[in-house]
Amino acid sequence: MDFNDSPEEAKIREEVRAWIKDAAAEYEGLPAPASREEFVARQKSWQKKKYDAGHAGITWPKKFGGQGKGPMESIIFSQEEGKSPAPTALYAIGLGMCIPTVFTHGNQDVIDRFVPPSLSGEEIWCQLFSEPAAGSDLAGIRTKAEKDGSDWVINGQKVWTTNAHLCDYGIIVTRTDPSAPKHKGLTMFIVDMRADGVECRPLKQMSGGSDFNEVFFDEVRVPDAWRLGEEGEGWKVALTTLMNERLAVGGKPRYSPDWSTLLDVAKEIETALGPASEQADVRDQVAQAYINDQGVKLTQQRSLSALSQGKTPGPEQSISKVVVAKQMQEISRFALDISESAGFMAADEGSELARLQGSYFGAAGLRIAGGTDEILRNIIAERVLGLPGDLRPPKDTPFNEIEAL
Amino acid sequence: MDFNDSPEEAKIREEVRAWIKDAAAEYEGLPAPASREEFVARQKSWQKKKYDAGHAGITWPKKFGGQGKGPMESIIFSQEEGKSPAPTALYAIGLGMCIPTVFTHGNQDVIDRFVPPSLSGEEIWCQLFSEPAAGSDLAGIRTKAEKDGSDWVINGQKVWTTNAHLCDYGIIVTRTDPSAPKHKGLTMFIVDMRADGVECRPLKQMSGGSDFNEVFFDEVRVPDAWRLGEEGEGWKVALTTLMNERLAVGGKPRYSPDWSTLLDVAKEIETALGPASEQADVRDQVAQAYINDQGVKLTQQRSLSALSQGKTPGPEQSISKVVVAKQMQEISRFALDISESAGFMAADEGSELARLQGSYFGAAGLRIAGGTDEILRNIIAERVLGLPGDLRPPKDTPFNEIEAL
Amino acid sequence: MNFDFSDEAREFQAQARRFFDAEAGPDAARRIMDGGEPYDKSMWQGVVELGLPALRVPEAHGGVGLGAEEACLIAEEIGRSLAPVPLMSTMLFTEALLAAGSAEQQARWLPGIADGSVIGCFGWGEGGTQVPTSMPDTRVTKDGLRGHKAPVADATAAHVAVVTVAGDEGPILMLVDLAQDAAEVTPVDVLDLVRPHGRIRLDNATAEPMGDADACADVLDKAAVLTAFEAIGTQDAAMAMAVDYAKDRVAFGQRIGRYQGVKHKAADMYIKQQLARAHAMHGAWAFGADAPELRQAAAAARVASLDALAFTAEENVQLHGGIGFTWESNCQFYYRRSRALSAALGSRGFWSDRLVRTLERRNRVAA
Amino acid sequence: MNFDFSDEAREFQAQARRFFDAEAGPDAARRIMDGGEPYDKSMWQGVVELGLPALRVPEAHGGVGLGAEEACLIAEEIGRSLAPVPLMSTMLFTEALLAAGSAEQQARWLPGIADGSVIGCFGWGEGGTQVPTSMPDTRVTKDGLRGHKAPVADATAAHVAVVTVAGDEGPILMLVDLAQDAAEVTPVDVLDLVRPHGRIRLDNATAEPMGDADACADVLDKAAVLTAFEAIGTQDAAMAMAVDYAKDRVAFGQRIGRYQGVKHKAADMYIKQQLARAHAMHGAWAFGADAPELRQAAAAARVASLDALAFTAEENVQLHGGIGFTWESNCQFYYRRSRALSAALGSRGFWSDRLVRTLERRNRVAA
Repeated sequence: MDFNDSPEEAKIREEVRAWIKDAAAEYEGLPAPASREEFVARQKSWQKKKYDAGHAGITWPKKFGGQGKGPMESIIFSQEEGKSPAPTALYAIGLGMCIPTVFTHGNQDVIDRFVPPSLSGEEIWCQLFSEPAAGSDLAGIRTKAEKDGSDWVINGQKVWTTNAHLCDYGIIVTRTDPSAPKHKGLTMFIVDMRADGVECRPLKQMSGGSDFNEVFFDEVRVPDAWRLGEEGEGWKVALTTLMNERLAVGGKPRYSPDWSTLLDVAKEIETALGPASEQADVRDQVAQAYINDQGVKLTQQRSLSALSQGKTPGPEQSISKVVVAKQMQEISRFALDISESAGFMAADEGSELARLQGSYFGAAGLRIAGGTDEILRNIIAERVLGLPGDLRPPKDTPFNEIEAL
Repeated sequence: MDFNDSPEEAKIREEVRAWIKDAAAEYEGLPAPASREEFVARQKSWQKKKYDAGHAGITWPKKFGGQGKGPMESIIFSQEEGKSPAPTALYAIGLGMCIPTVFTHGNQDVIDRFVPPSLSGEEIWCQLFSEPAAGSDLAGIRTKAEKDGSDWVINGQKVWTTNAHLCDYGIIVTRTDPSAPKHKGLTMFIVDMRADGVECRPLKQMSGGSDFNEVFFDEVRVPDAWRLGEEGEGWKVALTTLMNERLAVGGKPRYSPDWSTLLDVAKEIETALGPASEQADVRDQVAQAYINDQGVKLTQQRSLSALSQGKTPGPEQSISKVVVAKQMQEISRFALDISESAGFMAADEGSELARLQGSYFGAAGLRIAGGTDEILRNIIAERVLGLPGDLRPPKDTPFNEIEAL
Repeated sequence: MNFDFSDEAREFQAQARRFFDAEAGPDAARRIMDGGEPYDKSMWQGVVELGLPALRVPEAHGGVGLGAEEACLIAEEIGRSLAPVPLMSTMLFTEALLAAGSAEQQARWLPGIADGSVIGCFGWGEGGTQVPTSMPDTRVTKDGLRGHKAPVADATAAHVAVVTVAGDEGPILMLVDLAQDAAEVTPVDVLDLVRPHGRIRLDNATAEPMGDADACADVLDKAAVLTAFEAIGTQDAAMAMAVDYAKDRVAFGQRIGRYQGVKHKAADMYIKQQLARAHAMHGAWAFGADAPELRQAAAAARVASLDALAFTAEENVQLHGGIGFTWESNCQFYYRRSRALSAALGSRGFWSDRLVRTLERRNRVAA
Repeated sequence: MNFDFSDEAREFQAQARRFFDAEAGPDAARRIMDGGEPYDKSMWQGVVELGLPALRVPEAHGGVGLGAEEACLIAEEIGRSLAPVPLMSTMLFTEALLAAGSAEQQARWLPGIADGSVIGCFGWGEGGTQVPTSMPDTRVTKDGLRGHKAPVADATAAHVAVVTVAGDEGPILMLVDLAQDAAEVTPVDVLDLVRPHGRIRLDNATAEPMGDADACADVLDKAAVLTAFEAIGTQDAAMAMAVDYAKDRVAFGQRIGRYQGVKHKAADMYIKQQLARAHAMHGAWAFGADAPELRQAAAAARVASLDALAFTAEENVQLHGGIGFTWESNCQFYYRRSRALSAALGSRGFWSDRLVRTLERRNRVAA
């Protein structure tokens, strides 16, 4: 075993680090963007630099403008990029999920039209899958697309779309045949987010923040040429998109607290028996936090190691989110509890208590986003351990005849 | 609110206590029975005394030899009996579940034949419901009963029968029509446990003890006159039996440890930071144990209070076993853990560690017996909270056509 | 025996519940959350007309003179309805006054409580961490009472406060008329957006001694029992919301309530509630009967009820999925209130240790 | 990077697994449980022929000279198969000898370990509670070593023991040849019926000093890593048993594996195993690389692996229902072994505190 880079990896990291150091220097210590425009402009400038220097689409095939390199190159680049001040918030979904779907399932014209400007960062993409009635059961999609000449007309609503209001285009899953079985009647399209009839509304979270949008589609026209995959194949296409999502090694949000946060907070708390950090119940929580968070990190190392060795990672990766999200809720609640009054009063920006308060709300969302704890446990039990699926109504029932049992 | 007896209750308790004091005096400080015969004889002698003094079948209708009194009279008697040295182990199932089923569903001859000698303690009864393939899913019974003239011929196997080897008679649920739907093809009978073809084998538990039997039926003949309820009505009949079981206020086994056991054990354990009983993690477990055990006791008080007021107890009673069994496993494991070497070496009879070791095994059984944690949660969710049942195959499928999904 | 509330108490509760069902609930909560009002004044009028503040005030002082049982059941309804009125705070103030106040103090304040013209509040916390029985920084100087209390629920609405103050054998209680410049009350932001909290800055304020350390500990127990009932009411509302959604929401062609993953969560909510209820009722009995069991019952009721509430508030969001995480969903009210009640009277660790100490004392006495 | 076991190590593991699949498993365990033998002698022969005891012994002493990785993977297979042979004890003895033994001591004992003629054991506990790093009662007197060690796994089968003894800065290690009257070994009854334990009574026994307090602590960490792999192996076997049953058992017309109540339990078994595995692998790396992370990795691996095993052993019974609670069911082996491994090297509380102390030290250094 060896936690260090292989010689080749070390060499790659060296080059990448050197390039990022210069290229990202200008973002060092910048104040937060004053306007949405400034935010977007800053993001675009960084993506353009990467594009020009040949650091964009690292794992993509050359014919789509990618670098045709392996996953380790890409991972090393993101690791170094993550340590730098470079602004990297807007392209993960577009380049990570949308465009790979476009060049896998779109026709040549579509590829030529959309891939280059996306990779260079000129155009920003979002993913339009979830709906109020299609969350865990994603195939329950109701947004309609009806054929009208050589166009499709889209009506319906999507939710939990990240940055929809900043995006130029999106990929959208629609129901094109309600009389077909649930998974068969879906079709995916590219949609122009600036088109008439598209309305983005910020979706306010329980925490008060608004990181997502609701997007409403009212008679929105899309040319048939923008279809991704065959009519009725939308579910298969969506699965490839989601598979790309899964490849993105899911970890702990940066802001989330860890064992040392709890230890620091507890050190400041005097109990009848001395500082809280010396109490066995607190120490037990600290240990549990280390075991869960560090255990997930090490599990991710196992996957990276496999990639580094040119092997396919094992299923162990599937535990990450379900462990991290609940742990985040536990440690936040516990730390706020022992902080008593102070944990309940809105804490100062940037303080550890503020981080814990934010995480207590954030965790409630993280336990749901991208697969609830319950769905993820089902997936582990069924795909990894091979247990049979939940008993469900017959798969071949036409969507518009499915009745709730 | 008032935790004391009402004047009438106090009067009843006074009388009962006085009678028990004399009647049970002879059992004071007796050594454990030397033989099975002595054990049975002692049990019978006590039941006979109760019968002769009019303390048997307290809540039964007078016409069946009962006292026709209310539940409080019965509860007060058991409470006082429980505090006395009186031997009360053999009749709970027979008089609590079997005979009420007999006099509710049996014909007059059967009632005249079986009820009096059971109440007087001459004859001991067991209940023959569970089977290897019919546990949580009790209606999955496979033991066959086939009509042969005016008799029925029983073949099959029952498990988890308490004291079967000491019993004279039992009530047994059999499948008489395999082509009927699962719940429709069952019929209940009285069976003579001494009859040819009945074989009782002790069922050894993981703990090493043997509190139960397996009972095998090989061509055992039962007269049709011993049928309880109509042919095919066995499920309904069984439900009345089980309802009687539920009425028996289920609590914590006497031997099971509680918060004070943990506290006592922890006092003796020196850790780097002083006695374990002073450590916050231990104290937290002690508090949790008190909250669970005492919470269940108080919840039972609520039910008793309702009975005392002539009201029907609420559904809160349904939490008892699921809380008690898991708590028993938690506290035992925790106490054995902190006891380290000592907790792992077979402890001396009667010591607190021995009790904890016994409970760690006993709890594993208690979490299953009479409804698993999972079944009990289903019952609470469905019957108390009104949630819909698990999705299941159609109810009207003939039993012999049900295929495992 | 009769381990249940009297029919009269139940009827009183039913009245209050009918009122709150009509007047309070999430919509009323949202009005306070969005508007800047410290509380809902018209609802307060209704509450006064129902005689809720007067509930525990002796008839001699113009009150209804009811017992602890009624107070507990009203606390449960406040918890269930999230009613944005300073009733809970006024009730805690009233209990302190009844348990530890002098005849003069009672004569001075109880009539106003009874007719609704006086709103009281209760100040434990001091900004940072504050174990209720540990020594507060607030202390009596030759010039008056100095220190600050925060967060104090409903302080911005209150006319008078009972606060904990450093005493010789631990914290004691003092009475502070807030109609003085030396007692400045300013709002503080807290996680609960429906129950406004304030900071009371005491700058040589005039204050009257009220109860010694023992009285303070006794009042703490009674406050814990009332808060436990409030927590159970809130938990019950969150559980009902979760159960209703599980009966209705469809995923994969069936109502999600059919999945054991959902069903067993709901059962756990119920189990935790029943355990909390049993201890809270035990506390209500000990409270009303002045029984020595009060201390252990109060501690057990508090720990059990807050555990039930935290679990239910969190899993109610979880069970709703994405929609439960939105601002528009009512899930947030329970999620936030659970924080408020946990912080109110000291941490879980303090109370579970207090419970065990009481049990140890009981064991020693028994031995 | 390469955070995985080498293909050679995996192949070595696969060999051992094939052997144990064929020779060990529940039936072999039952033979020991029912018969009075301290271990399965013919299986031991096979183990020796496979070179398992020789695994870590340097070639100079007639061994195979493999690394920590291989030892960890063999420990996992011992855990999985419950193999009733004193291999784990001999491996722990060997690690102590390699880490803390003198050249003479190694020369004296390692060849016998390598050829299977010597069985070693490891004595921490002293009957009552015994935190591994707290001071043992066993001590050196002018006449020799006095005290007793119990329960010691495989002591009744062993020729030689490493025991902890009171030293100036904490427990130290000493080597005791059991072929002396002053070191009497008697069987002790324990909850695990497949791995016999004994009591070593030291009555002025001849003993050689072996390692100081630091060496003792280091050996404890290595033992914890090996035991973590053993626990993971046992947990994996229990999980496999549970999952197989859930795929097969039918209730209410469907396989119980379809119910989320069962499915989510199984998922939790897997999740807990993966967390334990990650830390155990981290420990294996630190062990082999003599990295400073060994202490924290060992503690995390121990706590996580024993939590995973206890949960899985308990829920494996639960998921089997009545049949799982019978003597005939194999569930009991995992339920009992989980107790053995938890008691072996000190309580959960000791190890989680040890983990946090190490993290605190790391923080101080970083700061």
